[in-house]
Amino acid sequence: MNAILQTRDLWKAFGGLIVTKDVNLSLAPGARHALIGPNGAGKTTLINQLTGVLRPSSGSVWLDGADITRIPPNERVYRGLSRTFQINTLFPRLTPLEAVTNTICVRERKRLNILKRRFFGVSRCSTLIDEAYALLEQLNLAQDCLVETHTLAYGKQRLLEMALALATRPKVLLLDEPAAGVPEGESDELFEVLNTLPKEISILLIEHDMNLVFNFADRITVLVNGEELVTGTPSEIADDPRVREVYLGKGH
Amino acid sequence: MLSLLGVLFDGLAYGALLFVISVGLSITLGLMGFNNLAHGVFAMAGGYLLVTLMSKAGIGFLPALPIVFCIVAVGSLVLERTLYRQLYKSTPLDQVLLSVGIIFIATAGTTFLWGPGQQPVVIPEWLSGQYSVLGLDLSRYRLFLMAIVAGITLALVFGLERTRFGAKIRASVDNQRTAESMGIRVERVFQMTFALGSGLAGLGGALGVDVLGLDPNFAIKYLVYFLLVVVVGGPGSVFGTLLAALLLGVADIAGKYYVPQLGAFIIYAAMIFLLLLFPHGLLGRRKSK
Amino acid sequence: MSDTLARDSRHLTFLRARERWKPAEIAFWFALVGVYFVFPTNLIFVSQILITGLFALSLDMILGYAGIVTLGHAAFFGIGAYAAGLMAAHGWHEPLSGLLVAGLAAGIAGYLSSFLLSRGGGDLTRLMITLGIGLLLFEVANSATKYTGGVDGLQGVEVGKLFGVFGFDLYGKTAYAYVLGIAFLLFAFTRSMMHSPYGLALRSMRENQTRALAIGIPISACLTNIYTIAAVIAGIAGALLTQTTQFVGIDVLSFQRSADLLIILIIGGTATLYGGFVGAAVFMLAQDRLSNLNPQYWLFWLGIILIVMTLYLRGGMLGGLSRLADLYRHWRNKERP
Amino acid sequence: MLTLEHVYAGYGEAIVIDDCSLTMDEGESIALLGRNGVGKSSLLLTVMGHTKVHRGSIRWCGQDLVKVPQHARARAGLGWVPQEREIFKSLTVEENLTVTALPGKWDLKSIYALFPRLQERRRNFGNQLSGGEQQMLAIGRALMLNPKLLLLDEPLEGLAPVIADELCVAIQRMIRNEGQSLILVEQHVEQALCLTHRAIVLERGRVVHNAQCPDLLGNLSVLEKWVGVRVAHP
Amino acid sequence: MEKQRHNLLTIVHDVAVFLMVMCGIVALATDQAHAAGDTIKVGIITEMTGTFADFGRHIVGGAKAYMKVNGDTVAGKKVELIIRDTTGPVPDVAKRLAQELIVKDKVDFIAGLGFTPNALAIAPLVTEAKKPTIIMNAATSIITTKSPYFARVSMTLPQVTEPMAQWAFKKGYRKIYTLVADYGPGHDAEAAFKKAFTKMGGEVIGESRVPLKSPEFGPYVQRIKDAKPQAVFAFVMPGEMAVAFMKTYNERGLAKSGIKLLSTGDVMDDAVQDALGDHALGVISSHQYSVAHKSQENKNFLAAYSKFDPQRPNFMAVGGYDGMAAIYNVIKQLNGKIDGDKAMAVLKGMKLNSPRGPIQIDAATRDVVQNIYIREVKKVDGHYYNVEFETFNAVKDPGK
Repeated sequence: MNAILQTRDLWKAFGGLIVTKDVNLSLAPGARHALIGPNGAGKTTLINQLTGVLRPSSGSVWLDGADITRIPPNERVYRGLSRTFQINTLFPRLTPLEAVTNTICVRERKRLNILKRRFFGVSRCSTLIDEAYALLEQLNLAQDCLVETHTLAYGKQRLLEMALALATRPKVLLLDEPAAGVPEGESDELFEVLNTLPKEISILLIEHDMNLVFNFADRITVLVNGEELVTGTPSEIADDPRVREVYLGKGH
Repeated sequence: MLSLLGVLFDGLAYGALLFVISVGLSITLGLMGFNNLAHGVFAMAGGYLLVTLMSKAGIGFLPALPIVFCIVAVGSLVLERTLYRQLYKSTPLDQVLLSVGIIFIATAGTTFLWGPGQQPVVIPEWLSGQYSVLGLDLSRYRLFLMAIVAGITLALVFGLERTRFGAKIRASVDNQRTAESMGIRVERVFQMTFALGSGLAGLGGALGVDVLGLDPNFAIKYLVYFLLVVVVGGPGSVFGTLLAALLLGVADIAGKYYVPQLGAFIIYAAMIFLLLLFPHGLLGRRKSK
Repeated sequence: MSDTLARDSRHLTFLRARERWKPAEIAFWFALVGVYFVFPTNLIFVSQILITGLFALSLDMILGYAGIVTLGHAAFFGIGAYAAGLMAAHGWHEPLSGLLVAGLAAGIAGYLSSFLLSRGGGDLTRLMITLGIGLLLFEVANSATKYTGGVDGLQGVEVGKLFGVFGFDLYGKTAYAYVLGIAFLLFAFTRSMMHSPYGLALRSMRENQTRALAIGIPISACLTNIYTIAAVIAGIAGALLTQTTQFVGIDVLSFQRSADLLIILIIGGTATLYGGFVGAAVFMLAQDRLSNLNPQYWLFWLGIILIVMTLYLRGGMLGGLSRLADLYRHWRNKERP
Repeated sequence: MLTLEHVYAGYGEAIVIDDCSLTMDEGESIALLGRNGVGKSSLLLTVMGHTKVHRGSIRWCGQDLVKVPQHARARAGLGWVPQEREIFKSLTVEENLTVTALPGKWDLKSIYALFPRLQERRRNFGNQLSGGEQQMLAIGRALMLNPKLLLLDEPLEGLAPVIADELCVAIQRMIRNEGQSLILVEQHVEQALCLTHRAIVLERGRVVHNAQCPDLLGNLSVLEKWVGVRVAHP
Repeated sequence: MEKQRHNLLTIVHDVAVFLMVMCGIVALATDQAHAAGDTIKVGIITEMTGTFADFGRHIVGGAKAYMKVNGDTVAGKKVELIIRDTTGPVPDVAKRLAQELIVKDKVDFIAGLGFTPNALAIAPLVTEAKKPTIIMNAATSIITTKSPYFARVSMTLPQVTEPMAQWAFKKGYRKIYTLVADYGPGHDAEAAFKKAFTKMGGEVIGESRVPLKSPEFGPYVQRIKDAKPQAVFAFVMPGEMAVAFMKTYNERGLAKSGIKLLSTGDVMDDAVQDALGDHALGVISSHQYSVAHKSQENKNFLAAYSKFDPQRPNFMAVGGYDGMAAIYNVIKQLNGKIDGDKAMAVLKGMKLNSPRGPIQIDAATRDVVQNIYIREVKKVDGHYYNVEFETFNAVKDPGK
């Protein structure tokens, strides 16, 4: 198996409540994988176990051939697993440039010497800043990169979510409803960006917007009540009677 | 054996005292989530009211207690409307700063009105001295305190668990948004809760005067004790506060009796230890959204 | 926007401008040098303000930059004060090495106690744990009369000449220069650290812990780290007080000192670097002036100030002023559409 | 009775209700359909005043609802059954029902008649109930307000089929026998359509389809487009 | 545009910081020394706010009472008090205040000093500036050894403690338990009592130290009760600690089980007698001053003091009163020309007729020599008083 991200028999229970039941997810390198399912299916819990915020009751998580089940969240980021949040989780009083530069500096911390890391101004790390700026430019944020984040339009903030995740140079990117709350007019920019993400990055997308899911994903997993109902190509999923039942109610 | 029982009694009585002066804070802090460090101000107000009622108005000790409770509760509503309400949604730091400001003003005001000295309080004859039961000497005032604590605990538990108003408080605390949508005026409920907590603080202050003394620095001097009991017990839980108060009381008294050299350390050490074991308090409720 | 070069360097210029010493900052420190010549009779007072300001700066590092509320910060101040005092009382009179040892002692204490804080629980739990540690330490110093002098204070603190040349005099001239020098060095150290990538990471951590973790910042390690550094600076501030007063009172460890410090910092404004100094100056000047006018009731006025501040001037003096600046900016923009 | 005109609403800056308009009359029952995350629950939250209304108007029985404080909406005749049920966990079943009750035809007796299970468990605390019981309790609690309009947010979700059926019967009784006006948000399309008079389909925060239920039941392919998994284009 | 905005913001911010600094400088400048005229300035360093505000109130009240009785002009010079607040035992503040009084206000005397650490901290300063300094309250023996410019008119702890031990032994007590507050003065009292009592052949059968911040005396008093001594010698802080101790002592019926309570006058503070109420009846204490002392001087003092303060004065007020008396004496003798060394020469051996009785400043140690009275708490005309019934004449500080 050369999966880049994999879960093996992942199981999570809070007391008697089972929220993740034997999930075996597998992402091939460069995958565009979508995770869908009704409310309360356990998608967020699954993400939290992948990123390490929650520890699974049993089972394991593998990244690029290594078991990362017991590795703390920040170390997982260092190894190339990054995520965005469904609800904007940003640094309101930092400018986008500072936020992204910060992320890059954290990524490069082992390569910076102590003086640069601790005592010299951020501006001394000009190559890193240039990289941050380039990334912001790529995400159409260059114009707004010097104002505090909380003043940005909502759609721009969604893009910054993405920028922060990309700045860690992830091997695997978890996108948690990237289009949530973006009004009609502002969403095109976002979809455009999603389509131009480099192929080396494998992506796991959680999304309710079926347009987006079916346009973007090459594989889809349907999660119901913490259990993997089915995994397949978009057309397989669309035709699967069980999926229709979940989404349309019984009797179909 | 007898001394052990004696120490236990003393510890419980001390715990009762800690409970009486802290339970009001447990309510405002735990149920409303307001970091009201000025709790001691209401307690102090209770103490001074008691002293004034008894010496100037000639009202007896027992009848003065409910009057103190009512006046402090009503008085606190004024502060709630003018100052506290504006900071309900603020950061804890702002709340702390506001309440510290109130403490300072109250301290200076009390010095101005009553002078910096200790205030005398004369508790009735029948409450001073000790009963001797089977060779065990039990202080009458401590017994009285314990009875009051039992009364307050029962009243609070009954009030919170059995009345419609209590149900409204619990509903508001459980889920403010839903409570609001079901027609509960959460703001009004919290106002009443605040008055209740402050009234209890006043009552606790009045009851504590005899043991703790009373001077303008009361509010700041015992602040640590209020916080200690409430935080260890888990804010918002009446039983938690009671448990913490009794536990700390017994630990402190037993420590001072058996290892007097460590007298001052025990209560703080016990607090740190308990907080490391139970970061949310003994019976703490985590705030729901 | 045809000039690509200009546009590209704009972001770098922006960051550099943030890090550069502003004219007012330079004026601030030069003004303090000026005090030496203009107000020779007030030097002790100003040096005590500076010491308190430095102490507040160290609190700012953990409260303003790392977001930990503490009511036991005087513990480190006191450890530093006693470390320097004990050395000086037992025959080692050289001041600079005293500072070093004090900083080291406080740093070790800070490092060890930081682990008690990384446990769960909210602000209130942390507040009580720090408070508890502070109170315990006070009781230790109070009981160990033999070593600390208890409430009577540590006697026999003799501080030698600075660089073997400048003795500490009645007018506090040497003391002032010494305190100003050390305060400036530590301030510059802190300032550069707060503008470094590390400082940026700290700021981001305070803004949003969840995201900070998600971009790979090792949060608990960072907290331990900054807590230790803050303890070192607090310890050095304590040692400065010892050396300039040539006496250690047990009040260096008191709850009052921690609580006043918190008020000072909030009055000045958190996470501003200068907030501590401004707050210390405002608080101590107000205390001095108001209590001279009306010693018994100056607390009343302080209380009024605090309440007005929380209701109308959030973010402290500096915060309020920068909001005024915002208003002004807004008004200017309206004037010239 | 309830009119929404060009409402834009959301949480803070995020917009989830995007130019939404709808009208409903007294005695009517509406099924609110649409995929996950299209703003169905948010629409109910908007009616209850829990979102920020950026633009547009909401009128309720002739009065401007946006200005009515949240706690007064219950008294004005709105009963809400939240998606997460949000039972007051430190109240008993009976307290949950009575704590906010308003006088009217629904009282403890009639609620217990509607949900006999609740009577059996009336001394239990909110957090000791099963999902189905919680759902019944949430509905009962809202009914005790004797609302003119009941807002039900996914009442059948996550319930065992037997319980779901029981609830369906209860909802049906409310509509048919009591003439209760209600808005029902539901993922189980067919069941919802069987229960209510009219259906509204939401997509990205706006109304995209509005029809009588029997019509829709006869023409499910229309629904497939908006509610199903398959997307219109390849 | 952005840049412009940012610049503007920083400029306004900078201006603000600058203004703040200017304000500070102005505030500093406003209190430059007032023009010195034909006045003698006395700087009083004491506690005016905080937990110990009572100290300052009494000391300043006493000093003012003396000026009320004797007029504010002496040897043609007007005497002016400059009062500075230390807020409590905070030596760095005390030292700063002393320095400012010396260099800025150019005072002729320093006085007050409620706490030992405050007094110790200013010792090097007054030595360097040669300022005669009158200790009006602080009571640790060593204070006067720390500067040749210190003279004390209050008392020392061993001075009042030793007579208590002697009296107790004389009355036939042999087994005594000591209970002291766990801080410096408490430790001193414990040592002084123990030393004096065991030297005579008595026995201290138990010792307890009570933390300062303890509202609960139960366990300590219980230990005493269990140890069954003939008497207990107690030294705690006046104020709520004393009140709490007395109450517990009575509540637990120690008096009834025949355990006599002995104490020093600090605990039986006149000012808190009424707060103690019946609890203190019958307590024996040793001290230099009681409000009930019968003399004309005391009557004058009480009458003058009541003009400033409706509450009763205590020994601290007498300290303030006598301190001013000493200062007036010096001014008179030096005819208004104050010089540190000359002033000290006058102070050494000075005799004063105090409200507490005759006192003298020891020529060798500059410490006070005075009568120590043994008193019992009695109720007279509805108020509680320490009624003196035995006198130890001209007691010196045994600590030196």
